[in-house]
This record gives sequence, structure tokens and C-alpha cells, in this order.
Amino acid sequence: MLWTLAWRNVWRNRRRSGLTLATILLAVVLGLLMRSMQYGSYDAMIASTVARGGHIQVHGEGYWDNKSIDRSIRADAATLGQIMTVDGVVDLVPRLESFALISFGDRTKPAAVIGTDPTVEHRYTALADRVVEGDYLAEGQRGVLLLSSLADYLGAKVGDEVVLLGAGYRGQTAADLLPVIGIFDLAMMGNLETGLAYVPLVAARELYAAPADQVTSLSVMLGDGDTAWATADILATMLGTEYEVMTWHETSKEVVQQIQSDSAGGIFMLGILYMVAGFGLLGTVLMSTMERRREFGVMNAVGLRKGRLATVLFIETLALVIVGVILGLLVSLPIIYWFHLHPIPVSGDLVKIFQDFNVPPFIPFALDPGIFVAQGLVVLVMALIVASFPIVSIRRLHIIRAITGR
Amino acid sequence: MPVIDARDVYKTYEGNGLPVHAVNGISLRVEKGEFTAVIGPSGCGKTTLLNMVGGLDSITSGEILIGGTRIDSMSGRQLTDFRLHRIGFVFQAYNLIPVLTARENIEFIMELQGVEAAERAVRSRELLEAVGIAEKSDIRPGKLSGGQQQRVAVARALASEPEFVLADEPTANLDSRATAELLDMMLEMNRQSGITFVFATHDQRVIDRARRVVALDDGKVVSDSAAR
Amino acid sequence: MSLSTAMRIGLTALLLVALDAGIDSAGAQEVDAREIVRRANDLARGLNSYSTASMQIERPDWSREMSMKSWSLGTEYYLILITAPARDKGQVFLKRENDMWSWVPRVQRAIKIPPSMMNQSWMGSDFTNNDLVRVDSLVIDYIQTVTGEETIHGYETYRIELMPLPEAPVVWGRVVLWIAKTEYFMLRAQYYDEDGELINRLTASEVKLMDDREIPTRLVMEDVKKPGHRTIMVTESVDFHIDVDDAFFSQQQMRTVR
Amino acid sequence: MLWHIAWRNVWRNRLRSLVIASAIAFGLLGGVFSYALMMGLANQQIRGTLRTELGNFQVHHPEYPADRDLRYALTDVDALVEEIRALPGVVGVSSRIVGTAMVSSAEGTAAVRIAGVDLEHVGEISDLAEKLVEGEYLSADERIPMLMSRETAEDLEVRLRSRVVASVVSPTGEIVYGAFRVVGLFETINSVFDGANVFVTREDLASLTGFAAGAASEVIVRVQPRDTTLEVAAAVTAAHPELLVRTWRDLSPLLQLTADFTGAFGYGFLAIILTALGFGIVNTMLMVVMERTREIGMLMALGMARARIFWMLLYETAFLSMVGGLAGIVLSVAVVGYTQRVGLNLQAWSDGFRAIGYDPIVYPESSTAFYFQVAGMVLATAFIAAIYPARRALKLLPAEAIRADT
Repeated sequence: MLWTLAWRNVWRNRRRSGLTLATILLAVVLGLLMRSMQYGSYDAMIASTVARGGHIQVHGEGYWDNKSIDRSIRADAATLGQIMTVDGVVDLVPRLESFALISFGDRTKPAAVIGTDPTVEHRYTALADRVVEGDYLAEGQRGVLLLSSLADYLGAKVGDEVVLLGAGYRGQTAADLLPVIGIFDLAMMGNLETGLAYVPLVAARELYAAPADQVTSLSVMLGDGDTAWATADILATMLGTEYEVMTWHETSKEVVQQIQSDSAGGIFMLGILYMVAGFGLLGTVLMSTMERRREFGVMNAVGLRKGRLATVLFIETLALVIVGVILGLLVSLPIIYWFHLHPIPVSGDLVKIFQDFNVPPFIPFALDPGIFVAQGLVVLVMALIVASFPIVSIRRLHIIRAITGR
Repeated sequence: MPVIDARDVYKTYEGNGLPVHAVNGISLRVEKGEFTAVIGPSGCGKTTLLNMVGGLDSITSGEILIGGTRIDSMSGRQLTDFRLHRIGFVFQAYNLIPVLTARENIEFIMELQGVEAAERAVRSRELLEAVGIAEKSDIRPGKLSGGQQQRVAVARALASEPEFVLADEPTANLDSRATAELLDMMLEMNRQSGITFVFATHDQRVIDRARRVVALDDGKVVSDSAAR
Repeated sequence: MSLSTAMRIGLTALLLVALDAGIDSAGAQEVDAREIVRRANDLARGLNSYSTASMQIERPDWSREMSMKSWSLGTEYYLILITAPARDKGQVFLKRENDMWSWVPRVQRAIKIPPSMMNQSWMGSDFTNNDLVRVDSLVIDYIQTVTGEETIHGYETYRIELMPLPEAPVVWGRVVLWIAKTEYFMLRAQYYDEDGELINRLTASEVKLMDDREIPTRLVMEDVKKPGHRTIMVTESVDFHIDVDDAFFSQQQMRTVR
Repeated sequence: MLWHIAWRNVWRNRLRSLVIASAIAFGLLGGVFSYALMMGLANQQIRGTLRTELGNFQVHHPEYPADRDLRYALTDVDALVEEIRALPGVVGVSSRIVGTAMVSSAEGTAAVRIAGVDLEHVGEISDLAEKLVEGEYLSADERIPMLMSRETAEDLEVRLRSRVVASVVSPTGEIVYGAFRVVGLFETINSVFDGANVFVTREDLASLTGFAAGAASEVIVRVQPRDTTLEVAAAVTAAHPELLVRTWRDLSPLLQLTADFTGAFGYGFLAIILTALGFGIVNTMLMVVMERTREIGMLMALGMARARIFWMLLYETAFLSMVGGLAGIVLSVAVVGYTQRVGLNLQAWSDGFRAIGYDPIVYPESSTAFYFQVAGMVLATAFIAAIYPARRALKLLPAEAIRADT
């Protein structure tokens, strides 16, 4: 009967309950949308970070601090196979990169020359989509893809042959004459002092005089990014001390910190939003408690313990909030799902900002169940706090005054 | 053993810095089966006395025994349970729970007592029949007339099978006809089942039909028809 | 950083040693320190030579050997032709005054080494491109003082301490050279940073008769901070009497020299 | 009279009024504080970048290229500087020679931009002197002084007083080498800037590179207030159509976007908070109406016009909101003022912040005008929120209302 009582009380004042629901619903929907957008942007940042470097990177010991091609490792079929057997590993992106001079005519500029498997590279970085002139690289092809600013500086066009010259594996001469297959554009932060170029992995090994199967890094792609730490531990144990195994958290510390600081800001804002909603809820709850003081007095007089009375009230508020939260989730879910599938494209100057942060120019919405659970829980905690106010007022209830309405 | 045994009870409020003696040394015994009206002008202390006897209010000094049990030193929670099992209340403003139907209002008490659902249904029907509004059992208080609501209130008071029923101005909001019907009903119950009723009232209609009249003034008993 | 440990002076020493056979030992009476170093350097200036040498790069987990021919005209001009191993064969380095070019037969192009690459390792060794370019720094950028005499491998040497001039564009805080008293070849050189920490050590040994004079033929450049990192240069033959002028040191020559 | 009744009504139920007023107050505090925090971050970034690095606008040779080739110089630059100095609004002008250099120590080499500054005027356009963490600013008393960031110094393993060698390509295309002595180490809020810049005197750089007397690569101009930048820049363009004049917005599109979007984002968040508050207000006022059904009915019965009842309720809402709004604004002024004075330490994310040019010590900021806008927004919200409850009150029928049993 206590449940009946609580339930009927919720419906007793439909408009008030409706407004309370609306307040909670609004808070949940706004909170979810905000959080979903934030998580969406983090996902995009992480995705772009991971696309470029993998969830986990495997290098030769000491490579990260001193990126020399001499610290490259052998990634033969056996090693790759061994890594692929680890649970959760879905793909490996081998890269062989170092610095070389790129020269055309009388212009020369140092550039990072990245040897990669064109197919696998495109799978993660969508590099082919960045090509603005010419074609994308093909496997085994002898050719180079130049960053547009580098190509501009050199004055090199698609089809021109550029010279690549540098120090190769173990001090051997790295020199090659490669045709420009394509020119790509990549929004990058920082200075353009150094250029960037991609060559097929085989061509890179030839250029750097590296043995077959040699790579400077192996980017490990996981099915579930959350397992990066655990999988990295497994890989580190498996591969031994000649290798260093780092997760993207270690190789991209600044991304982690940017996410953390932004998330803290978001949580702060959500806190404010929920505080406002909480106050609204508190107002309703207090009103309803005050209105029903007499009723509470009577119930206490006829033998309902204050404790149970408080429980009823608590359940009432909670029931209302839970319904509000559920409604909020139901309203948000389709919206978020829609925007998750159809991220809002940004336009104009914003495109540049997004590209500078190395994320696609869309406002993405994350569909992470964690967000929904977290938001639901936060609102519930808020509701619990608010719902405990009536308990205080019940404890202080003076039966005679309550009954007589004084 | 008396149902109510109040011994030299005092109640002093701290009102505006001056002590107010609402109940100023009252001793009152009510035996089982009585139909007693406590009367007196406003502020004479009758409501305070009833509240103390009903375990709703604390006493300043003295002793109150209900059915031989001292209640003046009980904790709030003990008192609540005591009220639930031993005392029935009827209030001036009916004070039914608005979201529950007449029957549910009655069963509510029984449920608090832990009575089985089947038994609750049987007894609530009996009670509603006894108070003469069985046909209104599934209607919420808001849709009942004052007299009907008060009947439900009486039924609710009896639902716990209490030692006695305390009624504070039960007829104040009722018209003559409803008052008469309600009093008839309660007298009938008193006669047939020996249920003890104690009223605080200044309604002459109630006083006329009471078997015992205790008059208070200034927090003291000034007359008691049983003493004659 | 892979650009660290610039051993820019190492090759200077190499060239000095390689060329100092022209010394007139009778003239070495003066023991003024600056004079000793300048004389050694002057010996290099204006002299022309052709030599063959091998270079061994040693690293903790690998080593590599190269052979080369080089032509020089003083310290301003030289040409180095790599003759082995096969992959590097035919690569030519040309230095003219402050500029340096590289010719790679594989790409049939001469590329001017840009400033940003000057501190990079030369051919993966413990020498940098700069070591090949700024060869007379030891004379002009430092104040030299004789601080002692020592015998190394049976040779009497002056221990000469070099402190950089206040505005000289050198990174060393101090350089100490051991130069043979009569033969004027360098037997040891130590390079310190500004905090006095030893960074590089060059040692010369195996004095042999080359052409018409005796010179140390084995040079070892060690990176003191990285154990196991060293480059060994062994001079196999020298001809101190070739006939070249500055026109020889041209980009055209890079393509054709064999 | 209407105002009077409304004001009294506000205080009839103190607890409820207190709750909703607190909601408004704290909601505003949160919204205003977030806004101030964002503005603080953005403005600090903009001000810092302008003050330390860019100036309000810069003048270059029209062909001055992205790779800072020293060939393209402004001639007779001192006359140009004095000419610009005479323009109204100009608070600082200074010329610089800027090139690309490799700076080396015994332990390392760094690719940087080297700027030769005019000691006489550099203080007018750059506050780098205040960003020193060790040592002194460049001065004429020092021989060949150089400033570098602490970060670069750590990379090169050099300390104060250390000698470094800079190699620069001279205007004639030769590589020239010059020794410099590190006299000061700086640290700004932008780690990208720190890693990529060293500073020497204009005289030293000119004599090293053989730069012509009276020539410089660029003129940096500081203007106050900031929003007159375009006018002043236009005046320079008008006088010297042959020169390349670019404002900080052209020079740093990212900064421009920060400037343009931060405010909008702050207002957006404030709007969300006000929406949530609006719901709270609707809720409360609706309760007020329901609670006073009988009373309102009585007033109607007594002949009070519906319009006046409507206005009475609106006024009551306005009072309620004003109390909360005023408290919120007072709180905000206090909190923002205090944090503005002492600064908020967000060091926990300093790496992430500095990577994108944010100062980890944030000084929130806002303006008087902003507080007035906020006050206006609160009042508008209150009125909009009061309309629905007030209309509900008007729909009451007097007879029914009086009979209504609370």
C-alpha cells in the first residue's frame, strides 16, 4: 500500500509531476547531448591519434626517445603472426620512417619520409582522401606522395622526379629518385619547417637500405581501444626487452591531457546544469512536502512510523526522477543516435579549427553506453540528495501542528 | 483496570517567555465501554489533554497509563506503534489520505499492523458496513460528503481494534443531520461492541448524548458527571 | 637527438694529420702554442693530396666498413669518392669553401646540403658534415696555450690547451691537443663541453711512411658519452704530389671522378 | 499596489522563494563563471600571443615567403617604423630580422626561427622580457646575447651563459655561423612557440648575415585598443601599397577563430542554464498559482481584473528572479573578481594546455556590460517563464476557485 500511496501521489498533481519530469528530462537530455558531443570529439581526437599511431606502438628499445632508423626492428611474418595471435589485436600497420632531404631543381628541404603499406595506411588515416593532385600510392610502386606545402616549396608537380637523400639504415646512403605520384594536403599544427612525404614500404626499405621486413614502428590496432593497456602489457611480456611497447596514452600525452582538461571543463558545466535542475527539483519536492504536512501528521498519528513515512516520500521522489531519467534517455537516444550516424558538418572557419586539431570537420556524437549510465547515475545521485530533504522535514514534523495546520 | 488512567498530569508551554499551564493537574480515569465527552471553552485544555492521552503530545509531569501501560516515557517510535495498535483517532477535519479510497484508507491501518490482505478485505467491508457507507468503499475522500468522510474516519479509527477512540471535535464540520447520524452510529457501536469513545467537544448535540461529561476550565477538571 | 655529438673537429684533425707530412721539421724550433697549431694548419693550406682510406663505423650491435678516395686542395676544397661498399659506391662529396654538395650515382643528381643538415652525421659515422666544412676552426677560433709535454707512443708531444675566443662560432668549451714536438702530427685530441665534460676523444696511432713521410695512419674518434660508438679511419696510401687546382673541385668533376 | 502585493507574495513562502532564488543565483554563478573562464582562457591566449609574439599587425616585403628567406627585406625600415609610430592608436612599433637557423651546442642541434630584435623598441611590441624564467633580457651591455626557451635549452643541454652556435643562410645564400651566449631563458604559455624561437639583437644578426644597414625582415606594430587594428593596418596599407600588411587574424587564423567562437560558446552555455532555470521558475510559479487558487478566485470574485492578476504574477516572478539574479550577479562578481585577481591554477593539465597555447594559470574575466546583459537575460527568462503559470491562473473560474479544497 505504501507503494500504491507513493505512486498515486505522483499522479495526484499531474502538472507538477509533469513539470518535475520536464525539468529532469531537460537536464538529462541537455547533459547527454553535451556529454555525447564531448565524448564524440574525444573519440574523434583519439580516433585520429590512433589512426596515425595505433592503439599500441611497438618499436625497438629506445626508439621513442631517439628516433633513429638504426633502432628499427624486424617485423617478419613470424613476429607479426605472433602479435596477431594476441587477443583483441585486429590489425598491424608497419611503418618505416626517417628524415631525408627532398630535392627538386635547386630547392632542397628536409622531410619526414614515411614508408607505409598504402592499403593499410589508407584504411586508418584515409590518406587517399587527402590526395589533392595526382593519385594515391599503390603497393610496391616506386613513387612518392608529397605534402602540398612541400611540393609548393620545391615547385614539384605530379610526374616530376624528386631526389630523396639522407642517412639510411646503419649509416648507409639513403638516396633515390622517385616520381611524384600525388600531392596530399594535411592540416597540421606547428611549423612547416620540415616537410612530409609518404612512400610505399618497399620503396622506403630500398631508399633507407633497410633489410626486408624492417620497420621503425608497428602500430597495433585493437578491436576495443579500452584494452590498450592490458594488451600492451601482454605484448611487452611477449616481445621482451629489445622492444618497447607504448600505448597511445604514452605516445600522445598531450592528447590525453587535452581530453582531460576539456572533460573537466565539461564536467564542471554539467555540474552547474545539474545543480540548477536539482534546485528546481528541490523546490518541487519541498512544495509537495509542505502541502502534505497535514496528511503526514495524520498518518503519523494513526500509527505510521516517521521512518516509513520518509521512505514513502523518498520512493515518490525517486520514482519521479527515475521516470524522468528514463524519459530523458528515451528522448536523447534517438537524437544522439541520429547525430551519431549523421554527424553535423561544421562549415566555414570552423573547418580549419577542426583540422588543426586533427579531427574531421564534423561535430560527432558518441554513442558510448558509459555516458548514458554515468548521466543516469549522476541524476539519480542528485535526486537522492534532493529526496533526502523531505526526510529531514519528516523528522522534524510536529504531529499536532501538522494535523491542525498551524 | 481503566482504559485511560491519567494521574496528576501537567502540561506547561513556554509561550512568549511566560509559562502557560495548558493542563494544570488533571487526573482522569476512563473505564472500558465509556462514551465520554470532555467539554469546556476554547483553551480550557481539552484538546491538549486528548493529545496527551492519545500519545500525540508529551506531558510536563504526571503519569498516563493506557490499558495499564505507561506511555508518558515512551520514545516517538514506540508511541507511534502504540497509537497504531491501541488507539483510534477521529479528527475534526476528517484527515483521510486523499489518494486512497475509503476502503484503502481503512485497510491502510491494518496493513501497517501487518494484517493479511484477505482479512483486511473482510474487515474493511465489515467496518464500512458498520459505518453505513459500504457502497462508497471505492471512492476517494474528495468525492465524499463531510459526514461520509467522517464515517470513513471512524471506520479507520476502529480498523486497528483499539482500546478506545479519541475524537477531537468530530462533528464541528458537519451539519445537524450528519451529526445526528454519526452520533447514532457511534452510540450503536458503543452499545453493541463496547467500544470506548472519548470526545473533546463543545457541540451540545454530542454533550447531550454523552454518558459521561467531564468539564474542564483553565486546565483543571471543574466537573465530572461520573463523580456524582 | 640523433643530431647530437657533433664531431666537427674530428675530420679537421684527420685532414691535418693526413696532410702534415709537408712539415719542415727544422722550422719547429718555436714553441709558441698558437704557432704550433697554426703551423700544422698552414701545412694543410695550399697543399694538394690524393689519398685512399677506409672507415669503420662501430656501434654496440653492428659495424660497417667503407673505402674512399679523396682529393684535397688546402682546407678549402676537397672531393671524397666512396668506393665501397657496393651500395654507396660512387657517391661523391664536394666541399668548396663553406658549401657542401653530395652526388649520388643512383639518382644522378648533385644536392647541396642545406644548413639544417650540416650537423647531421656524415655517412653514419661519428663525424658530421660540418666537420668536413669548417676545418680551420682550431686555429682561428681558439686561444692556444702549451700546458705541458707528454710522451705518447714514444713521441714527444706538446699538450696544448685551446680555449675558444669569446665570439667564435664553436660549441666546445675547451679542446686539448697533443701534437708531436718534431713531427707536428696530432696524436690525441679531446673535446670538452662548456661544463668541462669530455665529449669526444680522437686518438692517432700506427705511424707509417706514406709517400715520402711518416704520419699516423689510424685515427679513432670515440663518442665518450656513448660507449661502443666509434669511428676508425685508416689511411692506406697518400700521394702528396698531385697536380690539381680549384677547378678540379667542381660539380662537373663529381659526376666523372673515378 | 500590484508591485507591493507581488513583493509580499514572494516572501510568503520563504523556503520556496529561497530555493528558487538560490537556483537562479548559483546557476548564474556557474554560467557566468564558465563564461569568464572561457573568456579568460581565450583572451589570455590572444593577448599573450599578440603581446609576446605577433603584435597586432606586421609589415613585410610583399614576397616575404613562408620559409623566411632573408632575401626579402624591408629597406629603410627605421623611417617606416617612425612613420607608423606617428599613427594614432599605435602604442608600439619595432623592426626585426627574422630567419631560420640551426642552433647547436656540443650536445645537440635545434631547428628554430631566429629573430634579431631592435633593443631600443622591442619592449614596445613584446613582453618576452617578462617571460624569463632565468637570466636577463638581451642588452647592449652583453656581447652576442641570445634568448631561448627553457625547453630548447634542455634539448641542447645548455645553461645560462652557455655558448651556442647558430647557422643561418645569409641573404646571398651562404651558410654563416655565429656564436651566441645564452643570457636568458624564457617560458611562455605556448610550447610550440617556445620550441621554435630564439632571439638575438638585430645588430648581431645583421652583422652575422651581412644584412644591409637599415634593413629588416618585418615591422611589428602594437595597437590599442585591439579592435582598431584593422583601421591602423589599413592606414599603413594606404601609405605603402607596395608592402604586405597582415593583422594577427591573418597571421593566425586559429587565434582568430578562438576570438570569434569563445564568446558565442559562453553565451550558449549561459542560455542552456537559463533554459533549465526557466523550467524551475515555471514549476515554482505554477505551484504558486495552484496553491493560491482559492485566493486568486477570491480576488477575481472581488472584481480584480484578470490582466491585473496576470501582471501581479509576472511581477512576483520578476521579483523572485531579481532577488536570485542580483544575488547571482553579486556572487559572480565576487568569485570572478577573486579568481581574476589570484588566478586559477590548472597545472594538472599544463602540458595539454601549453600544447594548444593556453596558460595553465587562468584569470577568468568578464565585463560590466556582460553583467548587465546577464541581468537582462535573467529578467527575460523570468518573464517568459511566468507567462504559462500566469495564463493558467487566468483560466480559473472564480466560483470553482473559491470552492477549491486544498
